[in-house]
Amino acid sequence: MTMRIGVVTFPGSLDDGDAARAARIAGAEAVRLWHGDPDLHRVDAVVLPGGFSYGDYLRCGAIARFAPVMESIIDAARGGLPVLGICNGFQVLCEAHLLPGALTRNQHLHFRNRDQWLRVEATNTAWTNRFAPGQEILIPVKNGEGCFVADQRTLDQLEGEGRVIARYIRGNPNGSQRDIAGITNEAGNVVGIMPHPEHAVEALTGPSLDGLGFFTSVLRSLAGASADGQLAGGQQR
Amino acid sequence: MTTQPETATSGAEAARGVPNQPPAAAAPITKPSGFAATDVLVNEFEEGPDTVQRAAATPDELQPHADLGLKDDEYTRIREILGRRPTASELAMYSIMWSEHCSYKSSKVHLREFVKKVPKNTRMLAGIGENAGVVQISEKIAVTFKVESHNHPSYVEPYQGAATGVGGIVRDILAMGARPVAVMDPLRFGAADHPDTARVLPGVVAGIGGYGNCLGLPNIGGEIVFDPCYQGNPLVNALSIGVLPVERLQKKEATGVGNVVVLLGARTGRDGIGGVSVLASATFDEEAEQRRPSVQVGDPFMEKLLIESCLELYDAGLVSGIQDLGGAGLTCALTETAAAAGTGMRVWLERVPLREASMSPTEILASESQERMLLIVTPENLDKVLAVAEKWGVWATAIGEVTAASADGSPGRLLITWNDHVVVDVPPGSLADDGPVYERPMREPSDLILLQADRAETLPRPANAEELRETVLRMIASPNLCDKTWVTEQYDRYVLGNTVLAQPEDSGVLRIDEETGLGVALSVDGNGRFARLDPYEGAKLALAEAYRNVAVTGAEPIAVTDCLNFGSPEDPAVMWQFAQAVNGLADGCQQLGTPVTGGNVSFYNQTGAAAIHPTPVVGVMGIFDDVTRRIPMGFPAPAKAGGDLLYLLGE
Amino acid sequence: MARVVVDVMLKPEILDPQGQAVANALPRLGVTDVSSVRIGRRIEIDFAGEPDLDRAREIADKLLANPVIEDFDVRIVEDVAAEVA
Amino acid sequence: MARVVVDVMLKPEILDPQGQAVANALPRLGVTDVSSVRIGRRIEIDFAGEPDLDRAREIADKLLANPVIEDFDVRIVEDVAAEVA
Ligand SMILES: Nc1ncnc2c1ncn2[C@@H]1O[C@H](COP(=O)(O)OP(=O)(O)O)[C@@H](O)[C@H]1O
Repeated sequence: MTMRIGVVTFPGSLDDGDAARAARIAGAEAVRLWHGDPDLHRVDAVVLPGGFSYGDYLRCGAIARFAPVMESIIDAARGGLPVLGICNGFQVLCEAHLLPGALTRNQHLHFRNRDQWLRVEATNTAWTNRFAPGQEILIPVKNGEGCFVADQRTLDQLEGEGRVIARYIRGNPNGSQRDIAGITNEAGNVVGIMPHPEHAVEALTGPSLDGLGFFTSVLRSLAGASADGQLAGGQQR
Repeated sequence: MTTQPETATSGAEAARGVPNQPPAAAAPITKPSGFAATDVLVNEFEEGPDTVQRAAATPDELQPHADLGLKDDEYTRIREILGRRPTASELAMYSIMWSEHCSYKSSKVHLREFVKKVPKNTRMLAGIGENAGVVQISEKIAVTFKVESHNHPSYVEPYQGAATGVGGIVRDILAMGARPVAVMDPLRFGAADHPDTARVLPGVVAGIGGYGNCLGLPNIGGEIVFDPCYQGNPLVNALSIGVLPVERLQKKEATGVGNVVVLLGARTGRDGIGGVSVLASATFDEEAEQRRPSVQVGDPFMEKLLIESCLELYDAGLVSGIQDLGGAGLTCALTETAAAAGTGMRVWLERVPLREASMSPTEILASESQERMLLIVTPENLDKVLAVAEKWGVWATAIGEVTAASADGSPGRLLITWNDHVVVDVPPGSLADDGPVYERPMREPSDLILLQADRAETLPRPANAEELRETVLRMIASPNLCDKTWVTEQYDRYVLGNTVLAQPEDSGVLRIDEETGLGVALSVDGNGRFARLDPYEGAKLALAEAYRNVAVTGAEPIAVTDCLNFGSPEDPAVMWQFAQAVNGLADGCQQLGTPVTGGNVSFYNQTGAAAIHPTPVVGVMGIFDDVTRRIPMGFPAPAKAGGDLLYLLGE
Repeated sequence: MARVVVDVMLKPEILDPQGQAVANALPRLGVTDVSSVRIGRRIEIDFAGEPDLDRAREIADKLLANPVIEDFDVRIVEDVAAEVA
Repeated sequence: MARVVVDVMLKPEILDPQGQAVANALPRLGVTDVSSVRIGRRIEIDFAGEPDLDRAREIADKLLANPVIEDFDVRIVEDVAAEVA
């Protein structure tokens, strides 16, 4: 059966269409979820896309975190539903305390869009299992507030538990601590990443096809989960 | 203090009353803070607003028409049209609509060249005179694109000026029924090392990025040119392109007697009141600096919601007519929609949702608050329209209705009341279409002969390898030729996932249709120094450059938009440059077979008596049947490049 | 320790999209009695020696505020601990 | 009129690049005696009825500040005119 990947649209979401396209290219069915609707429509995984939810006013992701759909996503994520937050979605996950730390203003104070090299460091998550450990990938980064910060203890813990999923290499585009580009929760089902895998899924429009790995990873982990007779998180609701 | 509603609900609620009910009690008038061109009008009458009745009774009252930029004879004409003196609100409306910016009074006679010389072309669905030109690119799909200036506001407040420039052009595209899909930004600044450039450039770039990125529109190209002539008058032009199914093309006509006039989007505040007349028609002398009009602040988030609501309304077939609110606010939208249809309109101004309750009717009519659209909808559809607005959390308010043309068949009248006071009663066409038209005197600039005599051949040439090396290094280091990454990195070029080529390419290329591979290429170019030497050839060269940039990607160039940035039209030398440039562009377009589909004229780009170089900026659009066949400008990667041959084409 | 605090707020007639977005979000937190929210900047300047109000005012005017759209207020906060917990 | 003011500042251990940028620009204005500049947010909340400090504190905690990186302070400003000219 085709896996259903939900893509949330908040007011001000911008890369929702791109995330849905990436899910389709990876072989999933993309299901659009609306911020005001708490029903997750039986999706097997959720992507919180990039953009400027609620204008990114106050703090990025701060207002989106209170959307009705987020209540359901927070519950489901705690139950194991794979959730990927990209850029603004990463910010929402931090604001919702599904991931530790915070994303703050880029150290150089500018919005920056460039093709960025990353090293994938954790391949045991729902969203990165298709990569090889240490694999170097090229995907676009574009943000104004992508500088990951957390206190030393949290950073050490993330490192110690192997929860830094990707690091910037050949240049840190925003000043993120320890070059962190993405992290995961303890269970490995919730992943936040600042650069945009959904913009690297087609030869015509992206700098590479490296982004596709995130979407094919979740399909594999879902397939594995059902083969093991486990419930995929989304089906618990 | 006004109360903030949770969503559009309260706005919609308030509007649900059909526009015939008695208005609410009058709000007290208090003195607005800060300077506005309308101050002088608002505070004149303690007992209430200036009404038509009052105007008829006090024909000799002195009116500040000159302060509002109206010439004596223009004021006399207004009195003739109305058969009385205008009310304060009417006077403000005429001053706005008859300004150079809105009426094209100095350029109109020249712009006719574009229409006269328009090549035979079956692709154009809407052309000059519409919010933006529309070109059909396949059986089902059309695109609309246009470039516009926001020069003066961007000098006063670079971030907000540039941001609202993007917002304004995007609403033009939206008003045609299109989903905006990309932006471009041709820019001109003063000397790169001048301290004021350090204020203006970063602000402008951040503003364009801030607004465009937040709207989710990829930036696919532009220009950055430095020249001291732009020091006190930078040029901030913004281009947007949108895509629509052919049958979704929208009209601005306020047709259908009894149809409801709905204001959609942000609430109205004291933004840039008088901005049109003061900002667009005056130069930056000291006085203007002192009278610094309040600046418009953009809210791209609101614009994003406005875009989504409008597209949903179009797709549901709920809109009979639509017009964006640009620099001239409600005044322009009300008069243009009514004038285009020949109908009349009845508007209850107190229904307009306000940010500050103390705004006078004149201020409401003149406000340049951003992120607003005017819709004409049938009464049956009103509730559905309000529901869509509520879904997206934008205000929607029925503020008026379309009324019949006069019994004798002549166009209807625009009648506006404010708490039962009749503040406006005018023929809308007199504002929108019948503004003054000037044939300004023209004279070739007296220094042109000398300038042209100073030829490049007289410059010393590098005589040896060492000198050549130095010349090359100097050129690479020059701000006009150096890498532009500092700017382009601040713009999102990936969003929407259809950007095929963007920086550092000479054209932006977009995929338009994922299924068929249909695509477009776009380039904007201009060269003020060429145009200063020869405005006719300079305009042609700008066209040729943009045309070439599009053609070399493999696209077929099919349509043109332009932004004509010039000094004061009251200067005969500037007027001569303008006429020459228009002629050059019109001739060039005729020769190439690409029509000018729309554009914008920006006059009064000068500091004191010194005009900028005449700067026609030309945008060319081309199409691809199969966008995967686009040709990037770089050589292929070394692995694949072995044995490729290089050719030099042309003379 | 003493420091200078500069408060920068948008002029009242200028649109404040941030404040508006926050105000619109409050009902979802169950807060319905707020009539307006405006968001500005608070800038804390610590001087190496004595806090210098005139200096701070100049800095505010030239660097911290955009006088075209913002108003500012400069004051000395004697007891920092008391104002910000 | 009375209103509630919420000041939100980055925690001292969190780097403030914006404040840093201002501090770095000061010598160009001839100001050399500033030891630190920090930039935060000032949020003014007007209530429909009586200003409600507890309510404001709750809003600040849930929405206005991010406790991971920010501290906040909530207070009632009785005389608005006196604080911001
Ligand atoms: N203001 C701008 N906005 C967006 N893109 C720009 C801007 N200025 C320059 N660019 C882009 O940067 C690239 C390099 O610009 P430029 O050096 O002016 O190129 P060229 O001189 O070859 O036209 C081009 O792709 C151009 O479209």
